Amino acid sequence: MTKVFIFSSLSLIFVGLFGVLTRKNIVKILIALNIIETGINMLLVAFGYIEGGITPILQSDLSIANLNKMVDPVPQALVLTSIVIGLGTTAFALSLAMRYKNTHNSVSIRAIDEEGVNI
Amino acid sequence: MNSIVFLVVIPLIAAFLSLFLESLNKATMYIVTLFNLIFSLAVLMSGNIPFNVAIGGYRAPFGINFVVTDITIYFLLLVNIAALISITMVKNIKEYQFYSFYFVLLAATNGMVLTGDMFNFYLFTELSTFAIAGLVAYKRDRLSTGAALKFLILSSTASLFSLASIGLIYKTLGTLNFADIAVKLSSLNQASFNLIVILFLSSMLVELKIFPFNLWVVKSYEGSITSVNMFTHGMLGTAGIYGAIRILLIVFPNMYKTNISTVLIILSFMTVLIGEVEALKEKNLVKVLAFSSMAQMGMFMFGLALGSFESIKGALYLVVSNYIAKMVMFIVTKQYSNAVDSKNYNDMKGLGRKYPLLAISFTIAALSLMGMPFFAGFWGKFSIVVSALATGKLASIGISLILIASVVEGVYYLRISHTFFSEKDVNNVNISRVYCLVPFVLAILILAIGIYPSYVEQVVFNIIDEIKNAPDKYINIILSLK
Amino acid sequence: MIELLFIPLIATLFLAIFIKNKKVTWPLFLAVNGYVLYKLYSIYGMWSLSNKFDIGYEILGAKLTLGVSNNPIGWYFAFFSALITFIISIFSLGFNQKSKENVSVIWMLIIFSNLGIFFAQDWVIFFMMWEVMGWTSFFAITNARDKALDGAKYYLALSLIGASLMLIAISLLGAYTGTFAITPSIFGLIQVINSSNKIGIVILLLFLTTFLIKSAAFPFYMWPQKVYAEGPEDYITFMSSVMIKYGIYPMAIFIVPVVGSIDLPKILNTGNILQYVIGYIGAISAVLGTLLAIFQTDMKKLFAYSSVSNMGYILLGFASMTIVGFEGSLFHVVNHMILKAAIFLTLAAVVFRTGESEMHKLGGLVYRMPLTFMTFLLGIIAAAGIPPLNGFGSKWMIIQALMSRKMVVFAIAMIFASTGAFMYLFRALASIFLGQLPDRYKDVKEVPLTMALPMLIMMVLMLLVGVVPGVVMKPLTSALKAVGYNVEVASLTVLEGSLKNATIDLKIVFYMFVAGVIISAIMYLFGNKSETVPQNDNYTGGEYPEEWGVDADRFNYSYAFYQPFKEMFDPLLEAISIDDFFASVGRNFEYMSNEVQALFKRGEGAVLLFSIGVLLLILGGLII
Amino acid sequence: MITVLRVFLFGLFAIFIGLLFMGIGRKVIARIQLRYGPPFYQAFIDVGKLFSRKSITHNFVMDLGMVMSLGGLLATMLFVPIAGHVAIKTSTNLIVIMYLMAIGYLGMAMAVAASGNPNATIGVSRALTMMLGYEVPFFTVMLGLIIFNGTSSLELISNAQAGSILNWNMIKFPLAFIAAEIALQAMMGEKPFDAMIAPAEIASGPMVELSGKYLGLAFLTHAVAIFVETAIIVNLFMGGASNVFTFVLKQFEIYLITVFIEAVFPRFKIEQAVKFLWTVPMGIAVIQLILILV
Repeated sequence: MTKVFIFSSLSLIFVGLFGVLTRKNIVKILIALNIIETGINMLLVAFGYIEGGITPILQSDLSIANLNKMVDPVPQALVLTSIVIGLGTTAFALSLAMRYKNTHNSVSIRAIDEEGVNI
Repeated sequence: MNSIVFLVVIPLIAAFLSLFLESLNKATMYIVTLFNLIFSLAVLMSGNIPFNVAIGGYRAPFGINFVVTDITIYFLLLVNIAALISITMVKNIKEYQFYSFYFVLLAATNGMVLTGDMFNFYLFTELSTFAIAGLVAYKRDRLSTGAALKFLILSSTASLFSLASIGLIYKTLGTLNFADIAVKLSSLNQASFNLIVILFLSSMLVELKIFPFNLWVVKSYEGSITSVNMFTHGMLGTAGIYGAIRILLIVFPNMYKTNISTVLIILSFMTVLIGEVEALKEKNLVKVLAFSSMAQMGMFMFGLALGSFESIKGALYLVVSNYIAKMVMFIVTKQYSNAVDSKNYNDMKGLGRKYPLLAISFTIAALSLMGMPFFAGFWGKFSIVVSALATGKLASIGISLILIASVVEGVYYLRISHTFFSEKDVNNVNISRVYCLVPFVLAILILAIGIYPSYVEQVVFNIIDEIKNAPDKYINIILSLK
Repeated sequence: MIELLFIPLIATLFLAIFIKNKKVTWPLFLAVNGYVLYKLYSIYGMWSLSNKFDIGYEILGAKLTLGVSNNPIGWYFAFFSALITFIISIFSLGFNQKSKENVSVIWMLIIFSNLGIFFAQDWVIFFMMWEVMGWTSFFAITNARDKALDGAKYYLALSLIGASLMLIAISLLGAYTGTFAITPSIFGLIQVINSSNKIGIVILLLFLTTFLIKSAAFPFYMWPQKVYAEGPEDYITFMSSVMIKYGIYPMAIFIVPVVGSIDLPKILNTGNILQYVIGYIGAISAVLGTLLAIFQTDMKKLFAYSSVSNMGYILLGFASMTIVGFEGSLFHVVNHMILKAAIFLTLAAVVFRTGESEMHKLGGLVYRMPLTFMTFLLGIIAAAGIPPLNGFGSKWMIIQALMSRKMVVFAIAMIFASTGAFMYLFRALASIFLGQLPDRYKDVKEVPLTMALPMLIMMVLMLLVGVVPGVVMKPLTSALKAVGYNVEVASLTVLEGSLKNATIDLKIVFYMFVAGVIISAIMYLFGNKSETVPQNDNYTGGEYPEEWGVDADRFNYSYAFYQPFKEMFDPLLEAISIDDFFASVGRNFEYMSNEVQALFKRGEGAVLLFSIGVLLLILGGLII
Repeated sequence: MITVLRVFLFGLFAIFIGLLFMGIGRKVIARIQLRYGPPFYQAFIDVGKLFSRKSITHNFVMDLGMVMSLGGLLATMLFVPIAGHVAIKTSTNLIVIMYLMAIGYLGMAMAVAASGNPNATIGVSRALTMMLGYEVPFFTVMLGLIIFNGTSSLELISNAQAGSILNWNMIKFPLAFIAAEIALQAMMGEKPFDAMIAPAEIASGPMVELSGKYLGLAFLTHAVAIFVETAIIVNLFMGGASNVFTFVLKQFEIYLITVFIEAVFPRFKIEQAVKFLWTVPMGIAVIQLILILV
């Protein structure tokens, strides 16, 4: 089960990387970035996952008895943080992309832009 | 010393407040920056160094902690001084976004220097790049928007890599604390260690402007206003250097036993070569500075990658020299380019005659970057050359190439200086004399370090000492905390 | 001792403050030079003077202390440099009346570095001073004028390359011999080389290259002509006479002792390989410098190449590795200082009055500037190495040394160069001062007193050193003796050669010359009297061309002076143009610059390149 | 006082012998060309005539240069041992002699260049080019002899050949002698190496603007030059002489060879001359030098 997680997350990362490298549309690039991020988040969760594990909450005697079967909670905390960060980045990047569209009349990252503006 | 957290918290609060303060923003900016500076100075003076602050009371390997050691406090000071000098360049800015981003940047860079936790470090890095992207985009024109967007895409890709690396560290070592990682690292097998270091480095090198991770540099320097350039250089750059020193030398010292250091040597001298060669033909002064700062970082990285204490010492001298010199150059560039309304240095003819202090400061800074004797940069260059030649063939070839590149650097910098002094009528130009004073004082500082490096030597010695005796001076402080 | 360095530094500050005020700067400049000269004079013989500074910097595991100390050979160089500089600074007083720029600040800084080089006790301070000289020269040459930028850039690039090589050499030297101090490092390096360590030779060659760059020897012979052509004339005088010797000084104190006492394979039992390397560099510089000087049309370029050729002589003297050759070379250093200063002062005077430095556009200036002409005449006689003026004694000693070591190729090269020297020297004389005066220079006047005085001093110096070489040879030989060479202190007028019965008394040579001139003058007075007539009278037989409706044309033979000779050498000179090589290097750098910049201009490849970088890292880390 | 007198007498002697040679040379050439020719003392008559004429000058450099020219050559002459006699006791150093000789040429060149006539300047430029042409092979020859004898004193080299005729360097080093002879031809400016005079081309080159006593001084300079150059060759290759008479006779033999060559050869262009001098005599001299060295 963990392996499935790891492989699917890795494939997500590579799909995303492919998108970032090959797409020219800025929005598509940002989507691809988000795909990578999802992949990595999944990877982190997978790292903390234990086959047949239980929730890491000390609520009952059973959970105290099976401490070593508990899923590691730290990666999940990390993932939560990184999702927030990703959200922020994406939002900011999208707002920049809008301005990019206004200034360049294009959403292609190859829009011939900055040169020639300098005096 | 739990109050050390204020260094991060107060700017963050200010970032919030700045949405409402409107015209008071500028004052707040000065107050907060001065607070950070004075606070860090007070920490330096207090004599309590080193100490460790566990956030929320969680003991070191388990919770997030802030560590203050010699290295930390020096870099903290560098970051905050850079902040103070940079904000003197801020004029006529009304938009709250700028201030908000600035406070975030201040908090993030302070946090980067203070933190003792890998994931926290990643967070602060992400936050600082975020802030820089926002600041770069501040001008809202084609140039800055494109630059900011590209920088953002690049840096978030890079930080995803480092996130993956952090995941791997956690998976293999079960900890994210710097000190704990350093202790447990020996149990790691070679392949996973390599993978971790490579993934982490690839995000690190983006900030350190090492080729081929540095394609954002020129655009963002060109697209942003001077104070932002100085933020990028003085705050983000310095914090990045701190990260490199802390993580490469103390957390991952095993790296020097692998081939990664060889790769780093190659990349860093390529960075120097490419940076200098490109700057040769460039007419836009800001871009020249961008290329040159890439090259300087390459030189720093070269010293770091060599791994001997001699070369690290040289690298630290270079950091000091580059830190001051670039600051001087940005200020001079700003004053001059505002005066003639052009960034092409050929249009700045004759300004050096009317405002000699600025031009002389620029020249001194340039000479220091070239590694000329009697200027701060020389000691760094000297140390690096000596240790590179003792290291081996690759390093010797590398240092030869770097020296050739520094010839190119000399030629273009002195050509620019010459242009400042050449004759042209510039009567209609006006620069406030007050602004001439800051770079001149900094330039005198460069000279002072160059002629009598004893004080810097003391600081550098402390830093090296901490690196040498990392278990005593860093790791045990954190882990033995009750 | 330390005040010798300190005063120029303080003076630099003051000069910088008063830079706008010529009435203050140049007298101050003169005064400081006078002080330096006096101070140097007063410390003669006190070889134990030294100062050390601890700057609190550690290198190679030891504290670095910088030291300056009085040393005999350094004193010899420094004193005569200071003497010539002092005379030039008198000239500058008058010369800079009109000029807009003020070079005195940077110049003073160069004098400071100059003294530092000569009195450096260890390689680190030597290197520091050396680097200061490099970039200050750049500013001095451009002197804030754009037209001099190309030459200055060329010079700067070369000296930075040289300095980089030296930095590498010093680091290696420090690592292998364990010391940065100059004198111990000589013995250290000899040991390193003798224990068959290739690295020792590398160190030596790196040092040698650096010094060759500064002394404009063979592969680096291009910079003088580029620099001298455009730089401020009075500073160029300093540069061509004094500064070009800075490369010679470390060769004399470091390269020569090392090369002289290492075990290397010998060639024909006359000298080891390195000796021959130095010799061939010297010979090629001498010959090539001469040939190129013959073909120049700009007088400053002509004498720039002449300097190259003279540096060649000095190297040849070193290559002989005999005490006579060594003395001859060091003597020639001073001789060349004096005569080059004299010549360049006159050139500066010509430029000052006419604003022209192309020789074929000048002519006949002897009618207007007789004093300048006389100085120039004595200067070129000295430069040609003709007794009884200075130049001769040193050249004679070098040739003697080469002949005694049976280095025939070098001796022939030397004779070729010094005979060829007549060609370019006479060409300059004929084109600038002789021939017919162009109309536009009808109103040219003789130079003012402040400029005439140094010329007079130069004339006296040339004659004095020519007839009484002891004034230079005595300090030189006692300096060499103090350093430990096995020499006798020279007498006032007699020069000792190294062959059998080879002593010449220059006093007698002078008397003979005077006797010859007296006999000849008697003959001259014996003849019927002569009448001075204008130029055209001789052509027109006393008629006035205007009456015949024609104008009097003035013909001067001063362009393409040695055309047939030049045609002989054209193929050779085209084949070995080092200039083209360096230019192509420069072009390639700029081309590369453009190419790589394109990479950064596009920018959308950032992420792509980033990923490539990661891949490289991974591959590098895992595979290499 | 005696020294001054000696110097003066040596000078006059050299001038006398040189003029005599010139006169005889003209006669010999005339006879070779089947003319009667002037009397052998014609040169004296010419000089006398020239000195008695009024002359013109353009500026003081001309006067100065002409005096310097004769003075320089006379000074050189005082260094050359004549049958073991030197005007003042000194080491008769070959290098000194060679460099001193140059001052005479420089003076002459300066004087004629000051005359402002382009022909004269062309002549001088050719003469200097030629000088570079012949000095190199001539020095190479000298270098061989100096290395062989271990001294650069002309007197010692000359003394080393004393004794039988077989000791003469002319016999021992025939190649060197041939090279020196060719170089001497150029040194004297005789055909085929007289491109600097070339009367038909540049109107006698350097002499074009000289008149009266200036031309007379030029004549005297040439006479002394002939004396000095032949004397050097005699000292180098024919072992000097025991008395002055034999010495002059030997000098005359050398001069005659020069005159014979002069009489029958046409003129080289200047670049041809230099190329010739740098190939043929230089080649011979180098071969000789290698033979001496090995």
